[in-house]
Amino acid sequence: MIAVAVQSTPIDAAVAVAPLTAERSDVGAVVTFTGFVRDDNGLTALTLEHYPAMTECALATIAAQAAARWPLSGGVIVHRVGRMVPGEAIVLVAVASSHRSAAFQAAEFLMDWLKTKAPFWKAEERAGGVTWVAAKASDDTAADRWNDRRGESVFELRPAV
Amino acid sequence: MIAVAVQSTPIDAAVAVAPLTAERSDVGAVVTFTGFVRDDNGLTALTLEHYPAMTECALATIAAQAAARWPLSGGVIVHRVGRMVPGEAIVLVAVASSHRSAAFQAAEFLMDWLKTKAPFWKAEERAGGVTWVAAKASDDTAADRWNDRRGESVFELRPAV
Amino acid sequence: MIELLYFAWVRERIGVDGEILPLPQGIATVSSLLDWLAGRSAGHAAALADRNAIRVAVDQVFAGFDAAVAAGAEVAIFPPVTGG
Amino acid sequence: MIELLYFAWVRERIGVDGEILPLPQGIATVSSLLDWLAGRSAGHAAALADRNAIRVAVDQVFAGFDAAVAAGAEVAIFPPVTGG
Repeated sequence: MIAVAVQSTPIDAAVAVAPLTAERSDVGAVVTFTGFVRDDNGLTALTLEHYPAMTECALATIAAQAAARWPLSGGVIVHRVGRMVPGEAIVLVAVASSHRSAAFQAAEFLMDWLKTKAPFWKAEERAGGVTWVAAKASDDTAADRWNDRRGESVFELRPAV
Repeated sequence: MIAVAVQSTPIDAAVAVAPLTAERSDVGAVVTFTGFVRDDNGLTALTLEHYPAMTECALATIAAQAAARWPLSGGVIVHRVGRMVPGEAIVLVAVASSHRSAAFQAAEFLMDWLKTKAPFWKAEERAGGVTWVAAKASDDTAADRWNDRRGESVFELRPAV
Repeated sequence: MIELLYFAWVRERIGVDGEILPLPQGIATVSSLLDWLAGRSAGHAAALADRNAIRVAVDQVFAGFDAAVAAGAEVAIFPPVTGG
Repeated sequence: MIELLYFAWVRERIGVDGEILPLPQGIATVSSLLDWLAGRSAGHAAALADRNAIRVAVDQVFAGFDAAVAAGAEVAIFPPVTGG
Protein backbone atom coordinates (compact mmCIF):
# COMPACT_ATOMS: atom_id res chain seq x y z
CA MET A 1 0.00 0.00 0.00
CA ILE A 2 3.07 2.19 0.42
CA ALA A 3 5.01 1.87 -2.84
CA VAL A 4 8.82 1.84 -2.62
CA ALA A 5 11.37 2.54 -5.34
CA VAL A 6 15.14 2.91 -5.54
CA GLN A 7 16.40 4.62 -8.67
CA SER A 8 19.50 6.22 -10.18
CA THR A 9 17.45 8.67 -12.27
CA PRO A 10 16.10 12.03 -11.03
CA ILE A 11 13.00 11.94 -8.81
CA ASP A 12 9.86 13.45 -10.33
CA ALA A 13 7.79 14.48 -7.31
CA ALA A 14 4.58 15.14 -9.23
CA VAL A 15 4.68 11.71 -10.87
CA ALA A 16 5.47 9.98 -7.58
CA VAL A 17 2.70 11.67 -5.59
CA ALA A 18 -0.09 11.67 -8.19
CA PRO A 19 -1.24 8.06 -7.55
CA LEU A 20 -2.04 8.90 -3.91
CA THR A 21 -5.05 10.98 -4.89
CA ALA A 22 -5.81 9.93 -8.48
CA GLU A 23 -9.44 8.84 -8.91
CA ARG A 24 -10.06 9.12 -5.16
CA SER A 25 -12.22 11.40 -3.08
CA ASP A 26 -11.66 9.86 0.35
CA VAL A 27 -8.20 11.33 0.96
CA GLY A 28 -8.20 14.36 3.24
CA ALA A 29 -4.49 15.02 3.66
CA VAL A 30 -1.26 14.39 1.79
CA VAL A 31 2.09 15.22 3.39
CA THR A 32 5.17 15.14 1.19
CA PHE A 33 8.79 15.37 2.26
CA THR A 34 11.57 15.91 -0.26
CA GLY A 35 15.23 15.92 0.72
CA PHE A 36 17.73 17.74 -1.49
CA VAL A 37 21.50 17.83 -1.93
CA ARG A 38 22.79 21.07 -0.35
CA ASP A 39 25.98 22.87 -1.36
CA ASP A 40 27.18 23.06 2.25
CA ASN A 41 30.80 24.10 2.64
CA GLY A 42 31.59 23.88 -1.05
CA LEU A 43 30.01 20.48 -1.65
CA THR A 44 30.07 19.75 -5.38
CA ALA A 45 28.44 16.31 -5.53
CA LEU A 46 26.93 13.59 -3.36
CA THR A 47 27.06 9.87 -4.09
CA LEU A 48 24.58 7.50 -2.50
CA GLU A 49 25.82 3.94 -2.19
CA HIS A 50 23.42 1.21 -1.12
CA TYR A 51 23.12 -2.55 -0.56
CA PRO A 52 20.92 -3.56 -3.45
CA ALA A 53 19.94 -7.02 -2.22
CA MET A 54 18.66 -5.50 1.02
CA THR A 55 17.42 -2.02 0.16
CA GLU A 56 13.95 -2.64 -1.21
CA CYS A 57 13.12 -5.09 1.55
CA ALA A 58 14.32 -2.61 4.19
CA LEU A 59 12.18 0.14 2.66
CA ALA A 60 9.17 -2.17 2.44
CA THR A 61 9.60 -3.12 6.09
CA ILE A 62 9.77 0.54 7.15
CA ALA A 63 6.71 1.27 5.00
CA ALA A 64 4.82 -1.63 6.58
CA GLN A 65 5.61 -0.25 10.03
CA ALA A 66 4.14 3.11 9.06
CA ALA A 67 1.03 1.46 7.65
CA ALA A 68 0.60 -0.54 10.87
CA ARG A 69 0.92 2.54 13.08
CA TRP A 70 -1.29 5.08 11.28
CA PRO A 71 -4.49 4.86 9.23
CA LEU A 72 -3.02 5.66 5.81
CA SER A 73 -4.81 5.37 2.51
CA GLY A 74 -1.54 5.26 0.58
CA GLY A 75 2.07 6.29 0.46
CA VAL A 76 5.26 6.26 -1.54
CA ILE A 77 8.99 6.18 -0.79
CA VAL A 78 11.44 6.99 -3.60
CA HIS A 79 15.16 6.96 -2.80
CA ARG A 80 17.76 7.97 -5.30
CA VAL A 81 21.18 6.26 -5.51
CA GLY A 82 24.36 7.10 -7.41
CA ARG A 83 25.92 10.49 -7.96
CA MET A 84 23.94 13.74 -7.81
CA VAL A 85 24.67 17.46 -7.58
CA PRO A 86 23.38 20.26 -5.28
CA GLY A 87 19.72 21.03 -5.86
CA GLU A 88 18.80 17.47 -6.87
CA ALA A 89 16.35 15.43 -4.79
CA ILE A 90 17.80 12.53 -2.78
CA VAL A 91 14.60 11.16 -1.30
CA LEU A 92 10.86 11.67 -1.48
CA VAL A 93 8.32 10.40 1.02
CA ALA A 94 4.59 11.05 0.69
CA VAL A 95 1.65 9.71 2.68
CA ALA A 96 -2.08 10.10 2.32
CA SER A 97 -4.63 9.83 5.10
CA SER A 98 -8.08 11.03 6.06
CA HIS A 99 -6.55 13.23 8.73
CA ARG A 100 -3.62 15.58 8.80
CA SER A 101 -2.09 14.50 12.08
CA ALA A 102 -1.65 10.90 10.90
CA ALA A 103 -0.15 12.09 7.61
CA PHE A 104 2.35 14.40 9.31
CA GLN A 105 3.40 11.80 11.85
CA ALA A 106 3.75 8.99 9.32
CA ALA A 107 5.87 11.13 6.97
CA GLU A 108 8.18 12.19 9.77
CA PHE A 109 8.42 8.58 11.00
CA LEU A 110 9.32 7.34 7.52
CA MET A 111 12.10 9.93 7.20
CA ASP A 112 13.48 9.24 10.69
CA TRP A 113 13.62 5.51 10.03
CA LEU A 114 14.97 5.89 6.50
CA LYS A 115 17.85 7.90 7.95
CA THR A 116 18.75 5.22 10.49
CA LYS A 117 17.41 1.86 9.32
CA ALA A 118 17.93 1.59 5.55
CA PRO A 119 21.25 0.55 3.96
CA PHE A 120 22.37 3.79 2.29
CA TRP A 121 25.67 5.61 2.67
CA LYS A 122 26.49 9.15 1.53
CA ALA A 123 29.88 10.25 0.20
CA GLU A 124 30.46 14.00 -0.22
CA GLU A 125 32.68 15.46 -2.94
CA ARG A 126 34.46 18.76 -2.38
CA ALA A 127 37.55 20.37 -3.89
CA GLY A 128 39.57 18.72 -1.12
CA GLY A 129 38.39 15.20 -1.88
CA VAL A 130 35.68 12.68 -1.03
CA THR A 131 34.51 12.04 2.53
CA TRP A 132 31.95 9.62 3.91
CA VAL A 133 29.18 11.25 5.92
CA ALA A 134 29.12 10.19 9.58
CA ALA A 135 25.86 9.13 11.15
CA LYS A 136 24.33 11.82 13.34
CA ALA A 137 23.33 11.23 16.94
CA SER A 138 20.40 13.58 16.34
CA ASP A 139 19.08 11.15 13.70
CA ASP A 140 19.27 8.27 16.17
CA THR A 141 17.43 10.36 18.75
CA ALA A 142 14.75 11.25 16.22
CA ALA A 143 14.32 7.61 15.22
CA ASP A 144 14.17 6.44 18.84
CA ARG A 145 11.07 8.57 19.41
CA TRP A 146 9.08 5.98 17.50
CA ASN A 147 10.37 2.89 19.29
CA ASP A 148 8.00 0.42 20.78
CA ARG A 149 8.05 -3.33 21.21
CA ARG A 150 7.10 -3.88 17.59
CA GLY A 151 9.74 -1.51 16.26
CA GLU A 152 12.56 -2.83 18.37
CA SER A 153 11.93 -6.42 17.43
CA VAL A 154 12.02 -5.61 13.74
CA PHE A 155 15.12 -3.44 13.72
CA GLU A 156 18.07 -3.38 16.03
CA LEU A 157 20.94 -1.62 14.39
CA ARG A 158 23.18 -1.28 17.40
CA PRO A 159 25.54 -4.17 18.00
CA ALA A 160 24.88 -5.86 21.32
CA VAL A 161 28.46 -5.28 22.50
CA MET B 1 9.44 35.19 2.56
CA ILE B 2 6.40 32.92 2.97
CA ALA B 3 4.10 33.78 0.08
CA VAL B 4 0.35 33.74 0.73
CA ALA B 5 -2.52 33.49 -1.75
CA VAL B 6 -6.29 33.14 -1.58
CA GLN B 7 -7.91 31.99 -4.81
CA SER B 8 -11.18 30.65 -6.21
CA THR B 9 -9.42 28.62 -8.91
CA PRO B 10 -7.97 25.11 -8.44
CA ILE B 11 -4.63 24.86 -6.61
CA ASP B 12 -1.71 23.66 -8.74
CA ALA B 13 0.68 22.14 -6.20
CA ALA B 14 3.64 21.85 -8.57
CA VAL B 15 3.39 25.52 -9.56
CA ALA B 16 3.00 26.64 -5.94
CA VAL B 17 5.97 24.65 -4.62
CA ALA B 18 8.44 25.14 -7.49
CA PRO B 19 9.71 28.59 -6.36
CA LEU B 20 10.90 27.14 -3.03
CA THR B 21 13.76 25.29 -4.72
CA ALA B 22 14.11 26.97 -8.12
CA GLU B 23 17.68 28.17 -8.76
CA ARG B 24 18.72 27.22 -5.22
CA SER B 25 21.09 24.63 -3.86
CA ASP B 26 20.95 25.53 -0.16
CA VAL B 27 17.56 23.94 0.58
CA GLY B 28 17.80 20.56 2.29
CA ALA B 29 14.15 19.80 2.99
CA VAL B 30 10.73 20.71 1.65
CA VAL B 31 7.58 19.59 3.46
CA THR B 32 4.27 20.01 1.68
CA PHE B 33 0.80 19.57 3.11
CA THR B 34 -2.25 19.45 0.87
CA GLY B 35 -5.78 19.22 2.26
CA PHE B 36 -8.54 17.80 0.06
CA VAL B 37 -12.33 17.74 0.05
CA ARG B 38 -13.47 14.27 1.18
CA ASP B 39 -16.75 12.64 0.23
CA ASP B 40 -17.54 11.79 3.87
CA ASN B 41 -21.11 10.67 4.49
CA GLY B 42 -22.30 11.53 1.02
CA LEU B 43 -20.77 15.01 0.85
CA THR B 44 -21.25 16.38 -2.66
CA ALA B 45 -19.62 19.82 -2.40
CA LEU B 46 -17.85 22.12 0.03
CA THR B 47 -18.03 25.90 -0.01
CA LEU B 48 -15.35 28.01 1.67
CA GLU B 49 -16.54 31.43 2.75
CA HIS B 50 -13.99 33.94 3.99
CA TYR B 51 -13.58 37.54 5.17
CA PRO B 52 -11.71 39.08 2.26
CA ALA B 53 -10.55 42.28 3.96
CA MET B 54 -8.93 40.22 6.71
CA THR B 55 -7.83 36.95 5.11
CA GLU B 56 -4.54 37.85 3.49
CA CYS B 57 -3.38 39.77 6.52
CA ALA B 58 -4.28 36.86 8.80
CA LEU B 59 -2.36 34.44 6.57
CA ALA B 60 0.62 36.79 6.43
CA THR B 61 0.62 37.08 10.22
CA ILE B 62 0.55 33.29 10.61
CA ALA B 63 3.33 33.00 8.04
CA ALA B 64 5.42 35.58 9.88
CA GLN B 65 5.01 33.60 13.10
CA ALA B 66 6.33 30.47 11.39
CA ALA B 67 9.27 32.39 9.94
CA ALA B 68 10.08 33.79 13.39
CA ARG B 69 9.99 30.36 15.04
CA TRP B 70 11.95 28.20 12.57
CA PRO B 71 14.90 28.81 10.23
CA LEU B 72 13.03 28.62 6.94
CA SER B 73 14.43 29.51 3.54
CA GLY B 74 10.96 29.94 2.06
CA GLY B 75 7.36 28.91 2.18
CA VAL B 76 3.95 29.24 0.60
CA ILE B 77 0.34 29.15 1.78
CA VAL B 78 -2.43 28.82 -0.82
CA HIS B 79 -6.03 28.67 0.39
CA ARG B 80 -8.91 28.08 -1.94
CA VAL B 81 -12.30 29.76 -1.44
CA GLY B 82 -15.69 29.24 -3.08
CA ARG B 83 -17.36 25.98 -4.05
CA MET B 84 -15.41 22.80 -4.70
CA VAL B 85 -16.13 19.08 -5.04
CA PRO B 86 -14.63 15.95 -3.43
CA GLY B 87 -11.07 15.32 -4.55
CA GLU B 88 -10.23 19.00 -5.02
CA ALA B 89 -7.53 20.67 -2.92
CA ILE B 90 -8.71 23.16 -0.27
CA VAL B 91 -5.35 24.27 1.04
CA LEU B 92 -1.66 23.85 0.34
CA VAL B 93 1.16 24.69 2.72
CA ALA B 94 4.83 24.15 1.86
CA VAL B 95 7.99 25.16 3.69
CA ALA B 96 11.66 24.86 2.83
CA SER B 97 14.51 24.65 5.30
CA SER B 98 18.03 23.35 5.62
CA HIS B 99 16.79 20.68 8.01
CA ARG B 100 13.87 18.33 8.02
CA SER B 101 12.75 18.80 11.59
CA ALA B 102 12.21 22.55 11.12
CA ALA B 103 10.34 21.95 7.88
CA PHE B 104 8.01 19.34 9.42
CA GLN B 105 7.29 21.45 12.48
CA ALA B 106 6.68 24.65 10.55
CA ALA B 107 4.29 22.94 8.12
CA GLU B 108 2.30 21.38 10.95
CA PHE B 109 2.25 24.70 12.81
CA LEU B 110 0.96 26.53 9.72
CA MET B 111 -1.86 24.02 9.28
CA ASP B 112 -2.83 24.06 12.97
CA TRP B 113 -3.00 27.85 12.99
CA LEU B 114 -4.75 28.08 9.62
CA LYS B 115 -7.46 25.81 11.04
CA THR B 116 -8.03 27.98 14.10
CA LYS B 117 -6.78 31.53 13.39
CA ALA B 118 -7.75 32.44 9.82
CA PRO B 119 -11.22 33.71 8.81
CA PHE B 120 -12.57 30.81 6.74
CA TRP B 121 -15.82 28.91 7.19
CA LYS B 122 -16.80 25.62 5.53
CA ALA B 123 -20.33 24.75 4.43
CA GLU B 124 -21.00 21.13 3.43
CA GLU B 125 -23.54 20.15 0.78
CA ARG B 126 -25.28 16.78 0.95
CA ALA B 127 -28.53 15.45 -0.45
CA GLY B 128 -30.19 16.56 2.79
CA GLY B 129 -29.08 20.18 2.50
CA VAL B 130 -26.27 22.50 3.48
CA THR B 131 -24.69 22.53 6.93
CA TRP B 132 -21.96 24.71 8.42
CA VAL B 133 -18.99 22.77 9.76
CA ALA B 134 -18.51 23.15 13.51
CA ALA B 135 -15.06 23.97 14.86
CA LYS B 136 -13.34 20.94 16.36
CA ALA B 137 -11.93 20.90 19.87
CA SER B 138 -9.10 18.73 18.53
CA ASP B 139 -8.06 21.57 16.22
CA ASP B 140 -7.93 23.97 19.17
CA THR B 141 -5.84 21.48 21.11
CA ALA B 142 -3.47 21.07 18.16
CA ALA B 143 -3.10 24.83 17.79
CA ASP B 144 -2.55 25.34 21.52
CA ARG B 145 0.58 23.17 21.34
CA TRP B 146 2.36 26.09 19.70
CA ASN B 147 1.31 28.80 22.14
CA ASP B 148 3.86 31.01 23.77
CA ARG B 149 3.86 34.62 24.88
CA ARG B 150 4.41 35.84 21.35
CA GLY B 151 1.65 33.68 19.91
CA GLU B 152 -0.93 34.58 22.53
CA SER B 153 -0.36 38.27 22.17
CA VAL B 154 -0.88 38.15 18.44
CA PHE B 155 -3.98 36.00 18.38
CA GLU B 156 -6.63 35.52 20.96
CA LEU B 157 -9.69 34.00 19.40
CA ARG B 158 -11.56 33.09 22.54
CA PRO B 159 -13.77 35.81 23.93
CA ALA B 160 -12.74 36.87 27.41
CA VAL B 161 -16.17 36.05 28.85
CA MET C 1 -21.51 55.01 12.40
CA ILE C 2 -20.23 51.47 12.80
CA GLU C 3 -19.81 48.95 10.01
CA LEU C 4 -20.96 45.42 10.84
CA LEU C 5 -20.06 42.33 8.77
CA TYR C 6 -21.60 38.90 9.24
CA PHE C 7 -20.23 35.54 8.06
CA ALA C 8 -21.39 31.92 7.74
CA TRP C 9 -24.51 31.07 9.81
CA VAL C 10 -24.41 34.42 11.61
CA ARG C 11 -24.94 36.02 8.19
CA GLU C 12 -27.67 33.53 7.32
CA ARG C 13 -29.59 34.03 10.57
CA ILE C 14 -29.41 37.81 10.46
CA GLY C 15 -30.28 37.71 6.76
CA VAL C 16 -27.81 40.32 5.47
CA ASP C 17 -24.06 40.35 4.73
CA GLY C 18 -23.63 43.44 6.84
CA GLU C 19 -25.05 46.77 7.86
CA ILE C 20 -23.88 50.28 8.67
CA LEU C 21 -25.55 51.70 11.74
CA PRO C 22 -25.24 54.72 14.00
CA LEU C 23 -23.47 53.62 17.17
CA PRO C 24 -25.73 54.40 20.15
CA GLN C 25 -24.40 56.29 23.15
CA GLY C 26 -22.99 54.03 25.86
CA ILE C 27 -21.87 51.19 23.63
CA ALA C 28 -18.12 51.01 23.97
CA THR C 29 -17.25 47.28 23.99
CA VAL C 30 -17.87 44.25 21.78
CA SER C 31 -20.00 42.77 24.53
CA SER C 32 -22.38 45.74 24.77
CA LEU C 33 -22.48 45.95 20.96
CA LEU C 34 -23.64 42.32 20.76
CA ASP C 35 -26.30 42.92 23.43
CA TRP C 36 -27.64 45.88 21.49
CA LEU C 37 -27.56 44.06 18.13
CA ALA C 38 -29.42 41.05 19.58
CA GLY C 39 -32.39 43.31 20.23
CA ARG C 40 -32.71 44.54 16.68
CA SER C 41 -34.67 41.61 15.20
CA ALA C 42 -35.58 37.98 15.74
CA GLY C 43 -32.83 37.10 13.26
CA HIS C 44 -30.23 39.06 15.20
CA ALA C 45 -31.42 37.45 18.43
CA ALA C 46 -31.17 33.95 16.93
CA ALA C 47 -27.72 34.60 15.51
CA LEU C 48 -26.31 35.98 18.75
CA ALA C 49 -28.16 33.83 21.31
CA ASP C 50 -25.20 31.54 22.08
CA ARG C 51 -22.29 33.85 22.81
CA ASN C 52 -19.94 30.85 23.23
CA ALA C 53 -20.44 30.21 19.52
CA ILE C 54 -19.64 33.80 18.51
CA ARG C 55 -16.25 35.22 17.54
CA VAL C 56 -15.49 38.83 16.61
CA ALA C 57 -12.86 40.81 14.73
CA VAL C 58 -12.50 44.57 15.18
CA ASP C 59 -10.86 46.30 12.24
CA GLN C 60 -9.79 42.92 10.82
CA VAL C 61 -8.12 41.66 14.00
CA PHE C 62 -9.63 38.98 16.25
CA ALA C 63 -10.89 40.59 19.44
CA GLY C 64 -12.28 39.47 22.77
CA PHE C 65 -15.72 40.49 24.06
CA ASP C 66 -14.10 43.09 26.28
CA ALA C 67 -12.40 44.83 23.36
CA ALA C 68 -13.27 48.49 22.73
CA VAL C 69 -15.47 49.55 19.83
CA ALA C 70 -15.94 53.10 18.63
CA ALA C 71 -17.58 54.94 15.77
CA GLY C 72 -15.78 54.25 12.52
CA ALA C 73 -14.82 50.68 13.41
CA GLU C 74 -15.42 47.64 11.20
CA VAL C 75 -16.76 44.86 13.41
CA ALA C 76 -17.11 41.37 11.93
CA ILE C 77 -19.23 38.77 13.74
CA PHE C 78 -18.99 35.08 12.87
CA PRO C 79 -18.83 31.51 14.22
CA PRO C 80 -15.51 29.88 15.16
CA VAL C 81 -13.39 29.53 12.03
CA THR C 82 -13.15 26.20 10.18
CA GLY C 83 -10.70 26.72 7.34
CA GLY C 84 -7.54 24.87 6.45
CA MET D 1 31.71 -20.93 2.55
CA ILE D 2 30.51 -17.54 3.70
CA GLU D 3 29.78 -14.54 1.45
CA LEU D 4 31.04 -11.23 2.74
CA LEU D 5 29.95 -7.83 1.37
CA TYR D 6 31.56 -4.50 2.24
CA PHE D 7 30.09 -1.00 1.85
CA ALA D 8 31.25 2.63 2.06
CA TRP D 9 34.58 3.13 3.87
CA VAL D 10 34.65 -0.48 5.05
CA ARG D 11 34.78 -1.45 1.37
CA GLU D 12 37.42 1.18 0.63
CA ARG D 13 39.69 0.16 3.49
CA ILE D 14 39.45 -3.55 2.74
CA GLY D 15 39.91 -2.81 -0.95
CA VAL D 16 37.29 -5.17 -2.39
CA ASP D 17 33.47 -5.12 -2.69
CA GLY D 18 33.24 -8.52 -1.09
CA GLU D 19 34.76 -11.98 -0.87
CA ILE D 20 33.66 -15.59 -0.56
CA LEU D 21 35.68 -17.52 2.01
CA PRO D 22 35.60 -20.89 3.72
CA LEU D 23 34.18 -20.39 7.23
CA PRO D 24 36.76 -21.64 9.76
CA GLN D 25 35.76 -24.05 12.51
CA GLY D 26 34.71 -22.32 15.71
CA ILE D 27 33.36 -19.13 14.15
CA ALA D 28 29.67 -19.05 14.95
CA THR D 29 28.86 -15.40 15.73
CA VAL D 30 29.24 -12.01 14.02
CA SER D 31 31.70 -11.01 16.72
CA SER D 32 34.06 -13.96 16.16
CA LEU D 33 33.72 -13.51 12.39
CA LEU D 34 34.88 -9.87 12.70
CA ASP D 35 37.83 -10.91 14.90
CA TRP D 36 38.90 -13.47 12.33
CA LEU D 37 38.46 -11.08 9.38
CA ALA D 38 40.49 -8.35 11.12
CA GLY D 39 43.50 -10.68 11.01
CA ARG D 40 43.38 -11.27 7.27
CA SER D 41 45.19 -8.10 6.11
CA ALA D 42 46.19 -4.61 7.17
CA GLY D 43 43.19 -3.31 5.24
CA HIS D 44 40.79 -5.61 7.07
CA ALA D 45 42.37 -4.60 10.38
CA ALA D 46 41.99 -0.88 9.56
CA ALA D 47 38.38 -1.31 8.45
CA LEU D 48 37.35 -3.25 11.53
CA ALA D 49 39.49 -1.56 14.19
CA ASP D 50 36.66 0.52 15.70
CA ARG D 51 33.84 -1.90 16.35
CA ASN D 52 31.59 0.93 17.55
CA ALA D 53 31.66 2.22 13.98
CA ILE D 54 30.73 -1.14 12.44
CA ARG D 55 27.25 -2.41 11.63
CA VAL D 56 26.34 -5.80 10.18
CA ALA D 57 23.50 -7.45 8.30
CA VAL D 58 23.16 -11.23 8.14
CA ASP D 59 21.17 -12.45 5.15
CA GLN D 60 20.00 -8.87 4.47
CA VAL D 61 18.70 -8.23 7.99
CA PHE D 62 20.48 -5.95 10.48
CA ALA D 63 22.10 -8.11 13.17
CA GLY D 64 23.87 -7.56 16.46
CA PHE D 65 27.41 -8.76 17.15
CA ASP D 66 26.06 -11.75 19.05
CA ALA D 67 24.00 -12.94 16.08
CA ALA D 68 24.76 -16.41 14.73
CA VAL D 69 26.58 -16.91 11.45
CA ALA D 70 26.88 -20.19 9.62
CA ALA D 71 28.17 -21.48 6.31
CA GLY D 72 26.00 -20.27 3.45
CA ALA D 73 25.19 -16.91 5.06
CA GLU D 74 25.56 -13.52 3.36
CA VAL D 75 27.17 -11.16 5.86
CA ALA D 76 27.38 -7.47 4.98
CA ILE D 77 29.73 -5.20 6.95
CA PHE D 78 29.43 -1.41 6.80
CA PRO D 79 29.46 1.88 8.74
CA PRO D 80 26.27 3.28 10.34
CA VAL D 81 23.80 4.13 7.59
CA THR D 82 23.39 7.73 6.39
CA GLY D 83 20.60 7.69 3.80
CA GLY D 84 17.38 9.63 3.61
